[in-house]
Amino acid sequence: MAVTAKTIDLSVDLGFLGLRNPVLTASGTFGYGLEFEPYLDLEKLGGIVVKGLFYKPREGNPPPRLVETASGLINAIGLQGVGVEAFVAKVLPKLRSIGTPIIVNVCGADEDEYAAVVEYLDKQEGIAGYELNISCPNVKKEGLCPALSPQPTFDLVKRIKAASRRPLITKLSPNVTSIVEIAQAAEEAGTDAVALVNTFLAMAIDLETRRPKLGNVYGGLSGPAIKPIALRMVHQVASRLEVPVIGMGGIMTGTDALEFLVAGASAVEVGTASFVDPDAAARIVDEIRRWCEAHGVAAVRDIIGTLKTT
Amino acid sequence: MAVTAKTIDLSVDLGFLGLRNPVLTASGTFGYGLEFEPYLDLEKLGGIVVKGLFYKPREGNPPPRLVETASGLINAIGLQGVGVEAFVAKVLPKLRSIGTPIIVNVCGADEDEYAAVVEYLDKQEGIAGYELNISCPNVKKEGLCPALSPQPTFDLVKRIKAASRRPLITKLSPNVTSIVEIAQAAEEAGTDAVALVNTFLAMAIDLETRRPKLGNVYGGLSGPAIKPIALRMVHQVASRLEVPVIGMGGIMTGTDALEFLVAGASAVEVGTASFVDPDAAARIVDEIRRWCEAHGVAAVRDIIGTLKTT
Amino acid sequence: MTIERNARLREVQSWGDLFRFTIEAPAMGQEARPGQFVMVKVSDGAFPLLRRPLGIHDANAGGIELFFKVAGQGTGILSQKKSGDRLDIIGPLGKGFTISAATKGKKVYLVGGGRGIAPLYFLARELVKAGTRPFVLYGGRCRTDIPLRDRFEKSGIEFLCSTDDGSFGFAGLVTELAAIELAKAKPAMIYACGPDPMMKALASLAAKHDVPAEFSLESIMGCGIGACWGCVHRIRNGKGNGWVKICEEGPVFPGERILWP
Amino acid sequence: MTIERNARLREVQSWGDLFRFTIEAPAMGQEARPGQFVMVKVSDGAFPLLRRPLGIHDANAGGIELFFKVAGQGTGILSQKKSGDRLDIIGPLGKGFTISAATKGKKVYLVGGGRGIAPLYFLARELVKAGTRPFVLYGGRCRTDIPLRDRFEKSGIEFLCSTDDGSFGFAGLVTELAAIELAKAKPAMIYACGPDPMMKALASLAAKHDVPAEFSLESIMGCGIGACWGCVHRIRNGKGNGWVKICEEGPVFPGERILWP
Ligand SMILES: Cc1cc2nc3c(=O)[nH]c(=O)nc-3n(C[C@H](O)[C@H](O)[C@H](O)COP(=O)(O)OP(=O)(O)OC[C@H]3O[C@@H](n4cnc5c(N)ncnc54)[C@H](O)[C@@H]3O)c2cc1C
Ligand SMILES: Cc1cc2nc3c(=O)[nH]c(=O)nc-3n(C[C@H](O)[C@H](O)[C@H](O)COP(=O)(O)OP(=O)(O)OC[C@H]3O[C@@H](n4cnc5c(N)ncnc54)[C@H](O)[C@@H]3O)c2cc1C
Ligand SMILES: Cc1cc2nc3c(=O)[nH]c(=O)nc-3n(C[C@H](O)[C@H](O)[C@H](O)COP(=O)(O)O)c2cc1C
Ligand SMILES: Cc1cc2nc3c(=O)[nH]c(=O)nc-3n(C[C@H](O)[C@H](O)[C@H](O)COP(=O)(O)O)c2cc1C
Ligand code: FES
Ligand code: FES
Repeated sequence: MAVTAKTIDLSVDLGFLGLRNPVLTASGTFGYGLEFEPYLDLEKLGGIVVKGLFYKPREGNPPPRLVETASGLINAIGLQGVGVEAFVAKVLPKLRSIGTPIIVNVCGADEDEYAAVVEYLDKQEGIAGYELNISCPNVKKEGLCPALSPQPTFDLVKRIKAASRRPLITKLSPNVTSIVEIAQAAEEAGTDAVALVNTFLAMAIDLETRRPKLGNVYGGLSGPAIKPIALRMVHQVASRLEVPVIGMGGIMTGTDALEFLVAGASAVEVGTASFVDPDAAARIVDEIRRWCEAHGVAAVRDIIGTLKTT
Repeated sequence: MAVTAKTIDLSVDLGFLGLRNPVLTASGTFGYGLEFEPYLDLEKLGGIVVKGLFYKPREGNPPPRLVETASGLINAIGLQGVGVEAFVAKVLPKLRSIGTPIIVNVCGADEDEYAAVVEYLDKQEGIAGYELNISCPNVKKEGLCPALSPQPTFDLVKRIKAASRRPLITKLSPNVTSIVEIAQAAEEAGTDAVALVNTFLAMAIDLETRRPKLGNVYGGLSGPAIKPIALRMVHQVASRLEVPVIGMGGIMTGTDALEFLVAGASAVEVGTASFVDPDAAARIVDEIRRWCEAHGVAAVRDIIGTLKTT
Repeated sequence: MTIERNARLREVQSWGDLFRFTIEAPAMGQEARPGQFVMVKVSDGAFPLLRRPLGIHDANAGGIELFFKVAGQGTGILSQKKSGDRLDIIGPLGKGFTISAATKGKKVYLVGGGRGIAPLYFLARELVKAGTRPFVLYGGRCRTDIPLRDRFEKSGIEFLCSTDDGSFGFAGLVTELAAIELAKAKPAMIYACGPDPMMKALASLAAKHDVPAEFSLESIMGCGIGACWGCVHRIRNGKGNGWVKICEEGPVFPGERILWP
Repeated sequence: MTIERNARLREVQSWGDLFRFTIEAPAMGQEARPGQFVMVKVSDGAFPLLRRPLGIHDANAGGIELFFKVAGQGTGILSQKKSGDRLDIIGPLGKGFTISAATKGKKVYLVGGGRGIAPLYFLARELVKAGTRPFVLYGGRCRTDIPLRDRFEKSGIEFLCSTDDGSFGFAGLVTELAAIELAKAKPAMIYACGPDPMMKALASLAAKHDVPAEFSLESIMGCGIGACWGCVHRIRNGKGNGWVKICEEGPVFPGERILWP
């Protein structure tokens, strides 16, 4: 049977969760999802990962919070957000009705807050899983962030996995010597999947004022600039882990997304691209479908991890 | 006295070495220097850091060795080079006559080879110092590279410092969790300066063939894409170390160079920019001079580390 | 709110580093309200990455107009577009100025500094339609910085100019001109757009004279649609002083809610 | 070797995705030899970052010509330049084809596939000047892929065309045409430029017929001036088979020195 746009199977299986296609939105770049309703059909997406959620509402950092760099964007939003109670009261009911898996990006100033978020959310319906943002600085431990070393990652993942009834995706920071080591710690602690990468710690300087361009001095770099490093990390991690890998970092097109799949990702998240084009994630789904059609690929899952390195 | 292009003092002092201006060329991006003679006046440069030198000639990696990415370049040259004997016999005599400090980027497959390179070069005149490329994979220690952890860095720096009569600059890899920790290890071991950053481990994939775009699968990312991360690392290291810092990563213009100085670098190296414009380093010197003139800065060294973060 | 991927740039007019674009975008033109803005893509490649926010300078059933100053790389690239080129625009976005029935028949002041004049032309036209009498105070650095004088002239809108260097109109800051005019006659409302220091000075003038005022704020914007939380400004809420998204709740805010930096 | 930052693009001719640029660059034009190349900057920004290598299609006292195919983003941007635009070019670079006294009065074959024809026009012209008789075998996918036939026609250079689809000239690969012609008459030399598989096939044909041959190789180039070691190809040296920089020792190499992948 000829492969046509209609017969192409875009679904992927994360084991704990089947997705209609491998394209999710990246946390913090798609708001709470609903902001994008005017621009695309939310039901077209593989999944929606909402903005990082602390238990309490968060103020965030002083502006400027954004600065553009060569093919990149540095942000220092500081995880401003409404907190878990307002999320459940005001946002979740609407999100639930969409019919697309909702994944909540979970933050915490310490292990207790992370646990409090998932415990609160566990009582709600309409959430497909949690994405643990282990990059939050730990207020109790001198601002150290669990994402930077294996033991704190292991401890946090273990605790949250035990505290929750839902699938857990651990989202890794790229600011480490060995991302494989951190990913393995998360895997040993029982994570159901890993997602990578979060942003790269970066800065920009205004030469005229000799001040940092961001209110917070440092911020996180995302966008096409980081794609080659993200792709390498996804390849490294996917080659070593058993659990599925969700890849991201500078994905702007269907080609970018497919490269991450070829490198070993089972699904991808689209981040900064949604700022440039609010319908980017839906467009990328279409581009993947068209590529599969043009290349006679009947099921997109067949290309996952097919990179030939010899 | 009014600040004019003529009276501006561009010199900087690394302690062990004074430079007529803060602009050096980055290793591996300026050949052995002489390749650039048709394009710029080598005497205009603050210094020339030559291509990484092993003791033995090196084959390098199979092509493709280069791939362009968004505002970046990934290279996997594999440190092809003529080896120290040919360098001394054929290149050094010409380089010596230029009148610009020559710094040799020293490589080694293990500690012994690094030591052999500096011991051999120590017998020659006309070298201002060594830049220790600690990012070379160690053939004896399972390909581990000293640049990735403090102890091997400390050991290597200590050994080379003791083996050599010349100033030593340790060149750091950015592929680490805490570049400050590595820089401190180098400082404790007696390095005279640190240089950062080397390239970021990265990859690119050809979707059509599902093969890596580089013969070596992974390579090192350089260029404007990495500048925001490099600048952050230079700022972190310069805020914590006593020894001078030489900054680099994506410097294409005088403005870029000045930003690194403001962040705390005492000098900068120009890398990928020299591929795009063979006279980039000389142009950057001019641009720094013009900026100083326009801003009434009489001595460029006065802006080093002047970033206001509060 | 539409994404117009292929809007035809009908006409380009320019004065030095100031540009006026007339763009065919009927849906956007019909929906637009004064004080709203659009997000314009300036390049196809990844550099510059983000869209640039620009106020709606005028709108009608055929499309919209933009009026912008070259401030850096993005607006620089934009300024090189030629009539006939296609633009990729999202809008109209944000909440505009309030045109209230309470000011009907009364005089209101519109104070614009530099490129900040952009949204005030559209606003002035709509105020006239609503039966309010706009009086525009239009300030710039010098004569060539205030090229829209002709346009206000032709449209019969009452206006006064100021230049910092005195090369045209009142010699001094537009806020000084505003102070003089406020001392002469108290308007029913002040609307303003311009650099922060100008608006801050105007806010205290308005408070002093007890005139309600609205200000259009600027910020670097990641998305323009409320998704990135990058464009915040300190705004008084019911509960306290929070970082509020300019693109969503603004860019126009009443003076008493704005906490100036 | 010069950096020409501001070379005027005098004329653009195009056929589908193939473009010919005539560029004012006297110093470069006077220095250029057939087989040499230039490095062209395609964008002002950081994307695409690197210059693109293009062969010198023709040269004279006024400047140079380029002939290129849109292969991706860089050549795509380049193809949008208009007559009157300025180009930033470095060249001439590398070592060109050998025009040897030994071939004087004799016939030589020039085999070009697709965009590989670019340097062969200049070579043919110089060979004529040197008293050698060039015979060009010019292959493409189809009729529209070989637009330079007119040019060879007009210049009185002997040539034959081939197309893969048979839409013009010999139906088949240009290497098949070369095999036929080689069987008819043995030339004093073969020069070739084109895709690797074409050149590889030609190299064994040349060896079979014992005809000396030169090939112009391609590679992604970082710098074009011998500094990055990015453009290497396996070449037989005195001592062994090493990775040799194409930009410096090439791009033209004698067939017996090239190790095909
Ligand atoms: C709601 C809104 C409406 C606007 N309407 C207009 C208008 O009608 N006409 C007009 O000329 N300009 C307007 N601006 C400002 C315009 O968006 C900026 O000048 C433009 O984004 C600068 O982009 P650039 O790439 O040219 O400059 P860059 O190279 O990015 O930056 C140049 C300078 O401008 C600052 N800047 C960058 N982005 C913004 C921004 N979004 N707002 C303010 N400063 C910025 C930078 O910090 C830097 O100092 C508006 C801004 C906002 C937020
Ligand atoms: C010495 C030399 C002379 C050349 N002369 C000509 C010429 O006269 N006319 C002409 O049309 N082309 C010529 N080329 C090829 C031309 O350089 C490439 O087509 C061009 O660089 C592709 O750039 P791009 O940005 O359009 O494509 P990209 O998007 O960079 O790449 C498109 C495809 O081309 C490949 N590619 C990229 N760079 C090169 C390269 N330097 N050489 C070969 N393949 C490459 C990529 O791997 C990819 O498969 C020459 C190349 C060399 C090395
Ligand atoms: C403005 C902004 C806010 C972000 N907020 C979050 C967040 O709340 N939680 C999180 O895990 N990642 C956050 N990220 C990281 C993204 O989810 C993603 O990992 C990163 O941007 C790389 O992908 P990209 O290059 O496609 O943007 C944020 C990124 C940006 C640009
Ligand atoms: C082609 C290439 C070769 C390089 N070779 C070396 C090397 O031999 N030794 C070394 O220490 N760094 C080497 N580098 C790293 C550069 O010196 C520099 O640290 C890096 O490119 C970042 O600077 P840039 O962004 O300005 O290029 C190389 C970089 C490139 C692009
Ligand atoms: S610009 Fe993104 S939230 Fe306002
Ligand atoms: S292209 Fe740089 S050495 Fe040849």
